[in-house]
Amino acid sequence: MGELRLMKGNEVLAEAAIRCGCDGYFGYPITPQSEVMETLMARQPWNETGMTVLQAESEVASINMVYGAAATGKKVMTSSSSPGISLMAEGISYIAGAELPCLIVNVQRGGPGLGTIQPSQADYFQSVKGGGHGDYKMIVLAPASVQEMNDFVDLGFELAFKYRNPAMILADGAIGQMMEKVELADQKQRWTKEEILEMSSDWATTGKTANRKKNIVTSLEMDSDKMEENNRRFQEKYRKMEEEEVRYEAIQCDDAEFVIVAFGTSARVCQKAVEIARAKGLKVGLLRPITLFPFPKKAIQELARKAKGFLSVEMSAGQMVEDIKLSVYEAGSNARVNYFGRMGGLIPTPDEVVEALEEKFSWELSYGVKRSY
Amino acid sequence: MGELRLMKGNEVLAEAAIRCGCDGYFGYPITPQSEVMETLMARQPWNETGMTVLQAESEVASINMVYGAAATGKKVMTSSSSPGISLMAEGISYIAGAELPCLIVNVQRGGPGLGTIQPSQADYFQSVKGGGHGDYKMIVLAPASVQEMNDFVDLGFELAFKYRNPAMILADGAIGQMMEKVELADQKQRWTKEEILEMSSDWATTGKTANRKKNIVTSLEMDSDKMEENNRRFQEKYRKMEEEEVRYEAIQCDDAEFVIVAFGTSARVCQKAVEIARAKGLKVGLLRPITLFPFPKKAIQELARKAKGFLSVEMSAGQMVEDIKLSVYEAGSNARVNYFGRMGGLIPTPDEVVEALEEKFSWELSYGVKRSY
Amino acid sequence: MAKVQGAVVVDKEGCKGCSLCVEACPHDVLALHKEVNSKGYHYSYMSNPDACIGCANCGVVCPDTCITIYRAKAS
Amino acid sequence: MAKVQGAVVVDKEGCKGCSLCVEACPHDVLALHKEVNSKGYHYSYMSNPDACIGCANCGVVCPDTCITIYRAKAS
Amino acid sequence: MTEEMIIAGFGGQGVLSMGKILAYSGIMEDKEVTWFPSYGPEMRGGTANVTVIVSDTRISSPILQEFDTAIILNQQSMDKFEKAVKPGGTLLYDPNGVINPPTRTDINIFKVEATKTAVEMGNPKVFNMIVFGSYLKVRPILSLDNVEKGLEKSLPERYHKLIPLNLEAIKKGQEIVDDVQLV
Amino acid sequence: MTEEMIIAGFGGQGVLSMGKILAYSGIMEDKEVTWFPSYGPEMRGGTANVTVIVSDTRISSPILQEFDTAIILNQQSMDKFEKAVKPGGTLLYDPNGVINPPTRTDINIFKVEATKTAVEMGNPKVFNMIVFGSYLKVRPILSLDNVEKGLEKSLPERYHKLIPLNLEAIKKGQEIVDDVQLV
Amino acid sequence: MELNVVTKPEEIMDIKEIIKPENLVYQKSELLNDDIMHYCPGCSHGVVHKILAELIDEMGLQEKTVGIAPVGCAVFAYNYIDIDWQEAAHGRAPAVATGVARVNPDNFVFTYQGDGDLASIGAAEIMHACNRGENILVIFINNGIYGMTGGQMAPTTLEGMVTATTPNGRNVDLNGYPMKITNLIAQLPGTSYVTRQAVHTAATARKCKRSLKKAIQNVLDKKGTSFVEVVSTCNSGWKMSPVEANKWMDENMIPYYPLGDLKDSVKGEHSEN
Amino acid sequence: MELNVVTKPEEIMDIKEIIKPENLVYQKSELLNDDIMHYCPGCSHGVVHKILAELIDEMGLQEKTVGIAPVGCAVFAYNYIDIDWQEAAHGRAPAVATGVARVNPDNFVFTYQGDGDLASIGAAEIMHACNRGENILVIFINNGIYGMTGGQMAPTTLEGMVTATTPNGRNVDLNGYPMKITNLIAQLPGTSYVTRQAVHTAATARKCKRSLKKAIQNVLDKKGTSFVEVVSTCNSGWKMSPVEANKWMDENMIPYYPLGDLKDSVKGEHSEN
Ligand SMILES: Cc1ncc(C[n+]2csc(CCOP(=O)(O)OP(=O)(O)O)c2C)c(N)n1
Ligand SMILES: Cc1ncc(C[n+]2csc(CCOP(=O)(O)OP(=O)(O)O)c2C)c(N)n1
Ligand code: SF4
Ligand code: SF4
Ligand code: SF4
Ligand code: SF4
Ligand code: SF4
Ligand code: SF4
Ligand SMILES: [Mg+2]
Ligand SMILES: [Mg+2]
Repeated sequence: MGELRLMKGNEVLAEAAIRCGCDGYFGYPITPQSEVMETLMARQPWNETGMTVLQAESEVASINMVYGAAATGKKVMTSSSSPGISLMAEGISYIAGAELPCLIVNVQRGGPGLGTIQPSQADYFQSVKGGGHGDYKMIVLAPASVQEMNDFVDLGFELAFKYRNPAMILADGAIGQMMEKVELADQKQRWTKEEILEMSSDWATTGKTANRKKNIVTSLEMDSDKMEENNRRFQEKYRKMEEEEVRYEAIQCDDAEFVIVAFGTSARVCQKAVEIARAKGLKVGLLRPITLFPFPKKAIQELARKAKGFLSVEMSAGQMVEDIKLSVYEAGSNARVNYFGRMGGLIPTPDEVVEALEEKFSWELSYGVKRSY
Repeated sequence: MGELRLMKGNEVLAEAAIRCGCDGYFGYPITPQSEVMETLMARQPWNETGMTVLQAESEVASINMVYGAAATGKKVMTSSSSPGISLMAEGISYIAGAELPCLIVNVQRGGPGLGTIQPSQADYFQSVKGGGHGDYKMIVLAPASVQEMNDFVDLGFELAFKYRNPAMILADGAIGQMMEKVELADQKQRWTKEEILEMSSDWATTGKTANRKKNIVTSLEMDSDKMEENNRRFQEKYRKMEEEEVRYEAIQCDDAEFVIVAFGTSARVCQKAVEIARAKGLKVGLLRPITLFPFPKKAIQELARKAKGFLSVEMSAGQMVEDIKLSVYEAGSNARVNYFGRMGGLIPTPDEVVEALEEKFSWELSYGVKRSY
Repeated sequence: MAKVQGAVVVDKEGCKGCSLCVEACPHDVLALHKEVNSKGYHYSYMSNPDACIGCANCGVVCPDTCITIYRAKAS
Repeated sequence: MAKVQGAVVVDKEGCKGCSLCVEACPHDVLALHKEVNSKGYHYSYMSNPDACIGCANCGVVCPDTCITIYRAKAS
Repeated sequence: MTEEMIIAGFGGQGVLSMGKILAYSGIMEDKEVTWFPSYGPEMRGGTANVTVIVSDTRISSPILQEFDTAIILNQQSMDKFEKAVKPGGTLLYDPNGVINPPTRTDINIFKVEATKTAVEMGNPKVFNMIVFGSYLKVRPILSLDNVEKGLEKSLPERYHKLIPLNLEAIKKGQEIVDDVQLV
Repeated sequence: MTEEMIIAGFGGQGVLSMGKILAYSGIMEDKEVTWFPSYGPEMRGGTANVTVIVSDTRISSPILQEFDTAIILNQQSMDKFEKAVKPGGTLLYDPNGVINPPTRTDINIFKVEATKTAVEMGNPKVFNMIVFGSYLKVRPILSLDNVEKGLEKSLPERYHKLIPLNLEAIKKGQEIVDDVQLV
Repeated sequence: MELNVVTKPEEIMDIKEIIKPENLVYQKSELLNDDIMHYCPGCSHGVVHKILAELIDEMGLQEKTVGIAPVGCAVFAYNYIDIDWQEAAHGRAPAVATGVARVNPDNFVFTYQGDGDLASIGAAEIMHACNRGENILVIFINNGIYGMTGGQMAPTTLEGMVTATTPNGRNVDLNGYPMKITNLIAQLPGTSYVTRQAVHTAATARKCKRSLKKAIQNVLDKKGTSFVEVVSTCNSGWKMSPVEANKWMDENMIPYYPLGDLKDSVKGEHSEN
Repeated sequence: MELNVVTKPEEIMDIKEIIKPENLVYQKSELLNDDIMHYCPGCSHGVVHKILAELIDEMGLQEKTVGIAPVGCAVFAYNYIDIDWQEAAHGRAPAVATGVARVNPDNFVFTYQGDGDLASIGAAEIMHACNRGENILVIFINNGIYGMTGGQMAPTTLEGMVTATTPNGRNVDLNGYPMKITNLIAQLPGTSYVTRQAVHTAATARKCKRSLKKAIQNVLDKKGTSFVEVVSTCNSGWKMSPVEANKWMDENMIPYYPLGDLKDSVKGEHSEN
């Protein structure tokens, strides 16, 4: 068993980065995630593993530094919070278009605009539908505990490199600021130059040698036929992710008549809501998407066969609820999908969730059958 | 009848801005929309109407200039193309969060990344789901002709001021570069200082006078309860738009067994596809959303009662198709929704569209009945 | 030559006890009180009022604009 | 003193007829041909080859690196 | 009446402005028009083409794969667009710059020595108007009156003095166009 | 066993670190823990609070509205959290800074003169450890051994020399806590 | 407002006799409202706010003024001075101010920005607004740190200075050099008056007020961009008492960022170097 | 490659005798491939590409080099020089180069940027990369215009110069002043060598090559940022012939942007002004 620590989500991101052999971090301070860089700077990993840590002049610069460093085949990452992630939209689109692997962490706060520094999940659309221009997808991981903040750094890099695609950890201020017990991984070695060449010499800008053609990292293609081909290749990749990389947790779903769907901090709250609802005799389960893209469509479709309804609980005005509806629709099911959420930095309470469930599905609860729209 | 001209979509944006009494334009060159600013600079409206035109140092600066000028109650706009719009994500979120009216034009090109300068519609998600952080919506107008490029400038401002919300014209390189006959509106006067005070003195930063409290334009609210209230107010506004502002065009939909849904340039292509399909004896209609947000959900739901299927035709990997599916799902209909599209700067051809329709709905076409998933 | 004398009034509740006025006073008029205001700050007060010349230095440096200053000539 | 003589070879298809080499030549060796290459450009050529001293000025200023230069001493 | 056409050639040949004058003339004749150019990074020369549609009724797609008429002014464009003319349609070309002349037998092919004629007229710039004249001869969809109005509308005021010259070139083009009879 | 608690007071009172030591001690006792602070713009002083949960089983929501125990160290926090204690729960407070003492009769209320005692001990910094001691007395959910281990883990090496002092303060706190009997 | 009137009977004039309206020599500007500012005790922001409020009041500019608040500790400046305000995105205040000034050339528009805001994320916007010579006033609070977010390194952080992101002191090899952005700004022909001031003593604060007055007058006279840097303390970020912070600033910041006018000319003049 | 060998029998040496491998004095660098560059005839970009390719070749740096292409006409630079390349977002090349150089300090990293890219949208990134003293070479092609997008005004566009967005000439009151960004860069202590060169004549091109060589050597010696501005033409954007453009540049651009070294020192030196 690895080392046990009590750590903040933000701190553990830094620690996990060092331990998984990350080569570089580029970031810019913003509440509620500044501890990521602060922890790294205090840890001085450049002395230990050789990892680079740099405070960039802005989020725009950060993401472009990530682009540059990632294009050399190295493991690099950045982190920020909502407004800062918006500033990265162009850069993320470039990274996706140039098919570079990297890890981006969004410790969300409430928007729009400067909004609030309190936790939120209102960047779901931005993360899974594409905040930047063009057809691209990031792999989006939603941790619900400090342990997952730790684990998803390594996982994020693994998936990013497997698909040569940016991966995002979509956390929020609560998970970033919260401390929990976390089991740290052992220190991995950073990749050697040889290992990088072996993995990435067909695309990474490691310096052109006599035995290969020059590598060009670009997202530009003026020939529309070729650009369409690129896009089709990306779409193929995203479909493959949908087939192979879906991750979720199902809690008490086996006999569930109503399924709460929630991720991250909301999922923690909803776990308690399930306990309360069960205590009241309601057959309620929780489906917790871990990958937001690829979305656990099949799991929902499976549940939709029996469930009378779904309740999407979000710290937003209702975003993931659309993906649940799409899943249910594509399953040809008519199970109702409702939404309950809080905004502005507020976190729903378990009691509120149970109340919302009872209210929104009062019809089903009274008549004991499904109701379609 | 107003003056008739043969103009490019981009040129007419400039002309319409001047004629509708726009106070300021701030932008940065990018293909395929640079003619907007170039036309304005050649027209020198500052001599004529007093309108300001400024080439900003970047898109980030442009959108923040728009923020500043819009916050004084004036009619201001910017235009760009996909990568430039991505750079505006933070600014747009601020504008929505501060509830400022303004007009943003996106003459889309193919992405992701630098991509291509050829036309695309792959920024649909970015425009309607929110490219920036937080829960906000823009009013999104999709012109399908140069005439609509003209008309939607005035309409965009009207809606923006009605709701104190950013409005976007989501065009593409084809409409921007294309010339058509256009009937120009007559020159409107720019609003006078008095008119602005009358309309906006409860929020605009026109200079604090003795007879009112200071006005503060901000998107910041550290008190989460208040920030949630703000968000609820925004959501209320968006719901009102959904009720009152939906615009679309239905072509040969009355007896349609299959409805093609397409906007902008694709819709032009699909109009021809409908002609071809009808000539073949297929009962095909075209629903052309004019407002992408608010999406013409009800119109689709109405059609879903009779139609056997919908085909979303997009210059993207399939984005609007999700909104069609959501609409159909919420209607409790099981009509199938398919997608056909081209990417990378390519425009689908009418023949391709008809082919795709026949292929994707071959089951329905053979058996003559609806098929559910 | 008429003696110029000053006096200051500190907004006790507004004062954050930063001590900048105390430092700025050329005549050691001010000091922080040993008691705290409702915010928990040791507020500034004239511990040596006679010495005040009403130069306003204290007021000028106070970040929270807590000090009002008066000056009069002893007749 | 042995006479230094030069000669240049212009890549006719690569030449875009910009005339910069013509301008740069100190001895008026080069000119644009009245015919065009397959891209439609009037390409550069040695209209006065004897005068060439092989100084390479033309090569240095050519944006499209179309000029190869040789120099020899007359024995 | 709907005329769907493409005009294609090198960047400097006035392809886009010929299309524009054509479209403006259409407007003068109270028709619907669209003009859709190929566009790319600016200032590189290379090929340029424009799709022009003139119609009595609302125009659906401004982007086409098949054309009633193709006006072709260099070899690359010939390679690309000869096959895109509808059977029974019209192809007009200037042999200057076209090494391999068109070979289709199911369309009407016309040749116009516009480059040469323009040089003869002492003004290479009117090249495109000569071509335009030839086009109007073989596809008389617009009256010359309206073409003159179209010229007026599409040229900036300061170039209006050139209108007579342009009309002359159009007339010249009408005269010199050659019907090419393939087997 | 699940203990859901809130510790609330002024920024400088060591609220967050008391919670951290508590949580670390829980880990030493092989329990699950969460520690969730209020956070705001830094460096402004003002109130601070932290929700700590210690449990034998996996912890669901780290954010709570009701608590088994509330440790309250200033008036604002009293106003906010007295009502959030579950019936039958525990409220511990330092009367210093609390002008209106708690009034609920359905909970167990304890008073600790920690500010005063800390000054008496000659070290205002151990204030929070005195409170912690009192808490451990009235809610003995953790062994003192594991608290010592928790201290070791949560304090940086360079502060380990202060552990005996902290333990002394904890013991002091255990001694001085007062059961408040309301009506 | 509860007044803490300390009286002490003496043979000299009774204090009560001095505290009379006719003897008033210094008081809070009417443009400053009674909300207690959220700034830490001793923070320089408060002093600059006060001076600014006084000048807007004294110069009769309330109705003409639009202030642009930054993202930084001064984000809430809009709560304290009784004028119309806009809150700009981080670093973008100069672009926001440009927007205002261009469509409302008769307004007096100023930005109020910290060193992270102005010199780091907003470097392009400030350079270009000044280069265009936008007719605005820029107030630049250089406290060598990111106060708002908890004391991270700013571009102006001194070599060796400890911050949350330079826990062992700023290492110029890793983090680059403290940036004298005001020196660069002074060279842009769009600026007319560029000065560096401080407010840590009564004398510097008074001088700063005179400079700001001149800067405002220049904007009113449409001379181009006026730029006033105020070398400031952030005692919280620096982890010092306010008094120590002033002293440290005097001994460390001011030698590197020397006070005084860097430029006093008319728009359009190049200062070659 | 079709060679246009023009022969003319004379009493002097036969040209065929001169054109022999042993007499070769100037030829295309091996690092330049045979693709015809997409640049307009006479564009300065080609000359700079050529010099750069020659130096990378001559200095044996191909395996160490990572080039960062901009968004601008030089976006396709990666097609022509046979080294590894990355294509950066508009203006962000210095950040991209920073990313590369920080994780691969043994590489030789350079950016190649136009004036729109570097001085307008990318002003913050260039200032900060240079301020940090990133160990990179920056090649700055100042042609006073946005070539790629069709000839709009750049920050360096001269007063009165006609562009697509200043159809009546740049009016400094509306559009601000031509920005001498290299002068500002020279003052950042992170830069070691800052110079302004040209390539419009054989002499300037040769001198430019020497400067670039020194700049590269500085980077190899880890002296900090080297910055080489090349005052260039964009004959298409300027609407002149290439020869006219060279002349116009000589008469108009160079007087405003005089050639020569602006700084030749070691990283860390402040040039006070
Ligand atoms: C886009 C964006 N990035 C980062 C932040 C976080 N942030 C808020 S204030 C600030 C810096 C404040 O420092 P400074 O400008 O020096 O002002 P000070 O607080 O020191 O007065 C930062 C990085 C943000 N709000 N938005
Ligand atoms: C974010 C973004 N904004 C704008 C553009 C459009 N654009 C492409 S190149 C360019 C400017 C090119 O000018 P310069 O950097 O001077 O290079 P040159 O072409 O003159 O060599 C612009 C504005 C873009 N591609 N991306
Ligand atoms: S007015 Fe002058 S003398 Fe009086 S207390 Fe203030 S600083 Fe001291
Ligand atoms: S300067 Fe102001 S806030 Fe500070 S101690 Fe003096 S009166 Fe109080
Ligand atoms: S080598 Fe010198 S002399 Fe010969 S053609 Fe070239 S420039 Fe002229
Ligand atoms: S410089 Fe080069 S491209 Fe230009 S004319 Fe001479 S050979 Fe041709
Ligand atoms: S953190 Fe620093 S800058 Fe911010 S209010 Fe406190 S002292 Fe002032
Ligand atoms: S547009 Fe200008 S910079 Fe671009 S290739 Fe042509 S001449 Fe060169
Ligand atoms: Mg600061
Ligand atoms: Mg340029």
